[in-house]
Amino acid sequence: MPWAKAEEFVELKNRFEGLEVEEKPTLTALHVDKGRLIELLKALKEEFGYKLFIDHSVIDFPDKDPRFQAFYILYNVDERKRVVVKTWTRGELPSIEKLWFAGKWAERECYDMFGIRYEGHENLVRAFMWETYQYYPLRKDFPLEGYATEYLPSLNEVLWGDNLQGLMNYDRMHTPVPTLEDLEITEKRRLQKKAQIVLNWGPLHPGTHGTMWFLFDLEGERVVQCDVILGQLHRGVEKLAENEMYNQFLVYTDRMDYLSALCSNQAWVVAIERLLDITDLVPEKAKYIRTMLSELQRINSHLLWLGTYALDLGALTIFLYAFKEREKLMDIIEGITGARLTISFPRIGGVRMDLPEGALEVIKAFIKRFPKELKEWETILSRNRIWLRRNVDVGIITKEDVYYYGLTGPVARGSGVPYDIRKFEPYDAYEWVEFDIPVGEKGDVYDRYLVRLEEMRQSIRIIEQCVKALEKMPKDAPFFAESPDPKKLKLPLDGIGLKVPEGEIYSSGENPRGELGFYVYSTGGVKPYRVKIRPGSMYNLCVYPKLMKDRVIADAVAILASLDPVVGEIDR
Amino acid sequence: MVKKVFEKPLSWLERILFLDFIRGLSITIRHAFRRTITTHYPYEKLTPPKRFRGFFGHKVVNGKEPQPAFDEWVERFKIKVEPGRSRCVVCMLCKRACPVPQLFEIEGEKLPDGRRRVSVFNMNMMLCTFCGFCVDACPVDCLFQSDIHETASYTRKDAVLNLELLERIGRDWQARREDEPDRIWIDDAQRQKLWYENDLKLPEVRR
Amino acid sequence: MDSVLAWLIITVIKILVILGIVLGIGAYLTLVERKVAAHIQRRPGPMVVGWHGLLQPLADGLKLLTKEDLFPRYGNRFLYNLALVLALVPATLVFAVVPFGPEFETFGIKVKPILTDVNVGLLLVFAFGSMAVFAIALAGWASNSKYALIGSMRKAGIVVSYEVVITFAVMGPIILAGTLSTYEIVQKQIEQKLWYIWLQPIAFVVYMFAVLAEMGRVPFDIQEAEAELVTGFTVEYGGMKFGLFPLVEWYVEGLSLSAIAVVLFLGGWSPINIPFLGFIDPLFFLGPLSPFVWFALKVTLLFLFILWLHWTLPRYRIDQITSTAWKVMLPLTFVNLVLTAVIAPLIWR
Amino acid sequence: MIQWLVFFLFSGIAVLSALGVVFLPNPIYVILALLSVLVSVAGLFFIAGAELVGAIQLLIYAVAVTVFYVFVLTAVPWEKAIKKDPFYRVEGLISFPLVLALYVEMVLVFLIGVSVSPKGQFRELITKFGNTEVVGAILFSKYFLAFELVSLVLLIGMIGAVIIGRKEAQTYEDHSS
Repeated sequence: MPWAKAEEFVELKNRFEGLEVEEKPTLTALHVDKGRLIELLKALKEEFGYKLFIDHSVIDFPDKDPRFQAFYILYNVDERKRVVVKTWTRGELPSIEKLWFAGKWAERECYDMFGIRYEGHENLVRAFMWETYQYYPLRKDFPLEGYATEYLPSLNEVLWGDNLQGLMNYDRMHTPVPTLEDLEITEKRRLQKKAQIVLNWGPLHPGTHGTMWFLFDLEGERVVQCDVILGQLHRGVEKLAENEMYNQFLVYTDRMDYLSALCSNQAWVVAIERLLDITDLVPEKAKYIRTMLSELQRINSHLLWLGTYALDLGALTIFLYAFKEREKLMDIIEGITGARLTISFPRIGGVRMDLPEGALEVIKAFIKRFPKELKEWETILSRNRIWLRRNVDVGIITKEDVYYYGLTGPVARGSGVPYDIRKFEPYDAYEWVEFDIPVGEKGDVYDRYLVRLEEMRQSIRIIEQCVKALEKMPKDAPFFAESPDPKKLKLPLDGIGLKVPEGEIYSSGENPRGELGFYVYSTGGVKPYRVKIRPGSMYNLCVYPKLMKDRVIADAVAILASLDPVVGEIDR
Repeated sequence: MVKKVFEKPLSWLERILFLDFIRGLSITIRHAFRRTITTHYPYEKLTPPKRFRGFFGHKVVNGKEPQPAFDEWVERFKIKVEPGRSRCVVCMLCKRACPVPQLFEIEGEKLPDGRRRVSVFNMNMMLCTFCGFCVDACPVDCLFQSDIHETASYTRKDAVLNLELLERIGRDWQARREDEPDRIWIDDAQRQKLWYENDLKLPEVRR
Repeated sequence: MDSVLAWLIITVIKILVILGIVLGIGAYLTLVERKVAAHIQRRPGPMVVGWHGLLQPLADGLKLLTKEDLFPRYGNRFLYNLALVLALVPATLVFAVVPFGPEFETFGIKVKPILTDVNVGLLLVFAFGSMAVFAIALAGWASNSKYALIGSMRKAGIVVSYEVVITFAVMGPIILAGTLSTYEIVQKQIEQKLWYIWLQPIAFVVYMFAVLAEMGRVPFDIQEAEAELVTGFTVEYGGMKFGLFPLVEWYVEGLSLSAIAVVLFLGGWSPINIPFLGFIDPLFFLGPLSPFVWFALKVTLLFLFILWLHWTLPRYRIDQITSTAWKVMLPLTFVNLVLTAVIAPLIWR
Repeated sequence: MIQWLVFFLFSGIAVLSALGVVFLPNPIYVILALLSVLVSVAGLFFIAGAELVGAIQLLIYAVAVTVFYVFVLTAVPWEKAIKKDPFYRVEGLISFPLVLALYVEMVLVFLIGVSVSPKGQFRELITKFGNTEVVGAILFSKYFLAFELVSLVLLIGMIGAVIIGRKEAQTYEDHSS
């Protein structure tokens, strides 16, 4: 886990007198007081090369005097080092919008969830809730089930007079629900109208593939300015995480980015294994199975992206071809894990069950034919002049934009930044398999399309090597870790009993849509104290308003599809 | 380690003679004359694999219990074992393992001869995430997930599995698929409709 | 007196035949399209209603007729319904000048299988073709919704710009044939033993692209680029009215424009042609019926080609479509005109 | 006999819709009335046997010109345009003599034209060749100079329209074509 070493910051320490560096195996943190925060961040960004913004949030300690501890996670792409900057605050923070635009959206979320005020923020509005919502839900003093203040009986009762007693006795009092006026105010606060017409694109629109509400300020066909209202799919996963046991939270990870459930499960499981420091206890077979399954899931998710992307640009048949292959993948995953979409197959310490008979033969048969199919679609699309006209030189993201907007995953690789967690911080079996990272150069929609196609081929290579390794292993090789002494470290297959010592960690996995990171702060016990989830597609989406300036609405679809956002992961 | 992605641009000859369209069209016409791969759902149905995580069921006492564990738990909780009825020992482990414990409603009843028996076992399937933690937690392999996936219902009451329904699913499952080998799927004609182009031959099952 | 009466009866019969063909086949073309699209995408298409979905058009029609007919609150009801009439009537009128076959002799009366052999047939085709722009503009405006207005502006822009392109593309064959009447154009091609596609490949390609744009087929599918605007100007229509617009645009206009293409470039009802040498007729055993069969065969093949394109290619952006019309297609037609002016005397000799 | 019947029908429609053009309050209905006038006039041409002029009338007037009027009306939000007073009394008085002069000039041109125009020399030509060739022949022989001058005027008109209609420079950052 390449965290920055303490000695690198010696020169910084004498420049900032209040700075102290805390180095742990799971995390390297710089503690600074609020006044000098912006200078430190600027120094880290310009002089020390920590250009890529990863995440920013706040931990709430209701009993301590400066109540909130804010943390900023930065990454140095060239020397592959990560650092966390921490500071204490009562509720006021300087905005880092000038340093990183991604900070603007992260700060909106902190304001929405914790009520932290940011001076210098251009338009501080709530990220997910509606403007007229009075509470700050993620604070510790906000109850898990919320304040049930509104009388909202279920329709079955009102219209048909069912008596819903017994197990299904839903209480009639309900937490506040947004009315049309609330949404009206949210829309007005979000975008000041400058041009002719404000076109509402969303929240329910076939083109957005998810409940994102885009506001386009149109001048004729040209978009003058654009902004996004999120939160239609906000289920408060981070609040739930604080009330679920470590193993049981696995179920919520595959509901976030519902198209790559296995990759998100793997990321969560690896994060907790690193926190418990039992990565070498996990048997090799379990690591190979988890890697192979998450690569299958990556192809699965890229196929859905390709299908809907071609569908939006008019090539309806590619949608059906991509879903034909996706159906095969779903069959394989269903045969191995038992579920098609919400797969909670990995466990902290291994996987739930061994591979069934015939699994490796089926995967080999699939791998043999898939590159041929990919080649066929490329002949239909890649060098088609209409496809080129719609995609080349559209929505160009430069290298600086990648750092400024905190972009990760295929979106960053499309612009030439080779940022891939599987190579930079290999987890599970990624260090034993060799594969390439596809990188584009211009950073337009066409490069991201080529990068994702190449990524599918690389996944095929990884799966091949995993299948070869798994075939050599004996049939009864263990697939779940035996803890050295069960009294001290109980590793159950089901959901109960896992005790995690004090500590905090930030670990991330490479999802098909970007880096899915988990910042886990645990104060011992069975439940985490605070889990901040770093959503890959939310920060990829925050570059969308900049890409859409001065473009035609018809491009809105192509650029959005190239960023490939999934609303479950954005709204959490 | 880093692979540049590149596609050569269209030459002017290709632009004049529309070669890119012709290549694309030739692929679609080839697909047009191949066999269709879809299963006609209400009339043809796919049989899910044995490991499918569908609706729950209670396995019935039929002598095939996991022996050392079953007797131990029966003794510890002094459960009255009746062949043909659910194996449940009312140990509440499934309720503790579940991320959403409110969906379980389990009560045991004291029989006159001092032993106990499960009387109420309701599962509200509208709250369930089908994650299977409870199946792993069950010490006597009583709770399991069958392959029933057509679970739509008109009222919320139908979404609740009571003990009698669970046992019925369990009996049907034990009769139908208990001794099937743990294969990835059953290689029937419906599967071949999709997989015929991969010329897939699953190895014969070693009984 | 009786010749006028006989003429009147024959015309009424012709009208009934043509309307029957057009609207009947128009409905069944929806089934053909869904079957072709399905098999390209490796799925069987409608199989439930009737054997292999044969009754599907009736089912669709019934469903659309029974759908509730909504009307936007501040829209203009008279124009809302007038747009429909303005869309359907000109599209079917185009068939008045389409020659289905050669002259034939029945019950002692010589009958030309063309409704009106006006010697400005082709001009009428384009006049009726561009009447559709009225329907689009009024439909968009009358339904009083932002999406409909933007959709109708876009679609009308495309149809107007491709109207110009299609008129110039057709100039080539007119010069070669020397007349505007569709019946004589086919006669000329048979006399000169030459389909005009051999001499006018550029004109044919430009004409086909213009037909795609006029019908709103991919790659000029901007009308129901559902990704951006829901379904263009038909967004506020419901029930049969919503069903009628695609029926008119895709199928009736599709048939008529491909019929005109067959007349102009593929020699109407003449069998397969080897340039300058003559015709081979594999369907000779049908005797007098073979020209009609040939005409129908060519129109269906052309229509299937349009379907094939529709289900393979992606779609252009709106400004790219109009700029290709003015900057690429129009100059191409001028070049083609110059070429035809050079080689035309060779044909007239 | 049928020709007379159809003639009265078409001219009746023409007159009626012409009145509609003047008196209808809603501008969209005015345009549609104008459209029906032009179409019925094309019908009159067809009855008179002048198919080419009838087809061109349909193609140019009924379709090309009126479409752009409809475009303007659907795009510009005229309902919101402020209406001062309904009748422009002052302008009405001033323009009356001008209209009168215009009317007199039309009558004069009509009378002179009829007296000078050829009386049926081309009738047998039309039956033999069909009036497209005849119109073409006259146009490119007797009135060839007028034809060229008119095309020049049209060209200048088009260039003027392009210059006025051109929007300010594109502001796409990549200037894709």
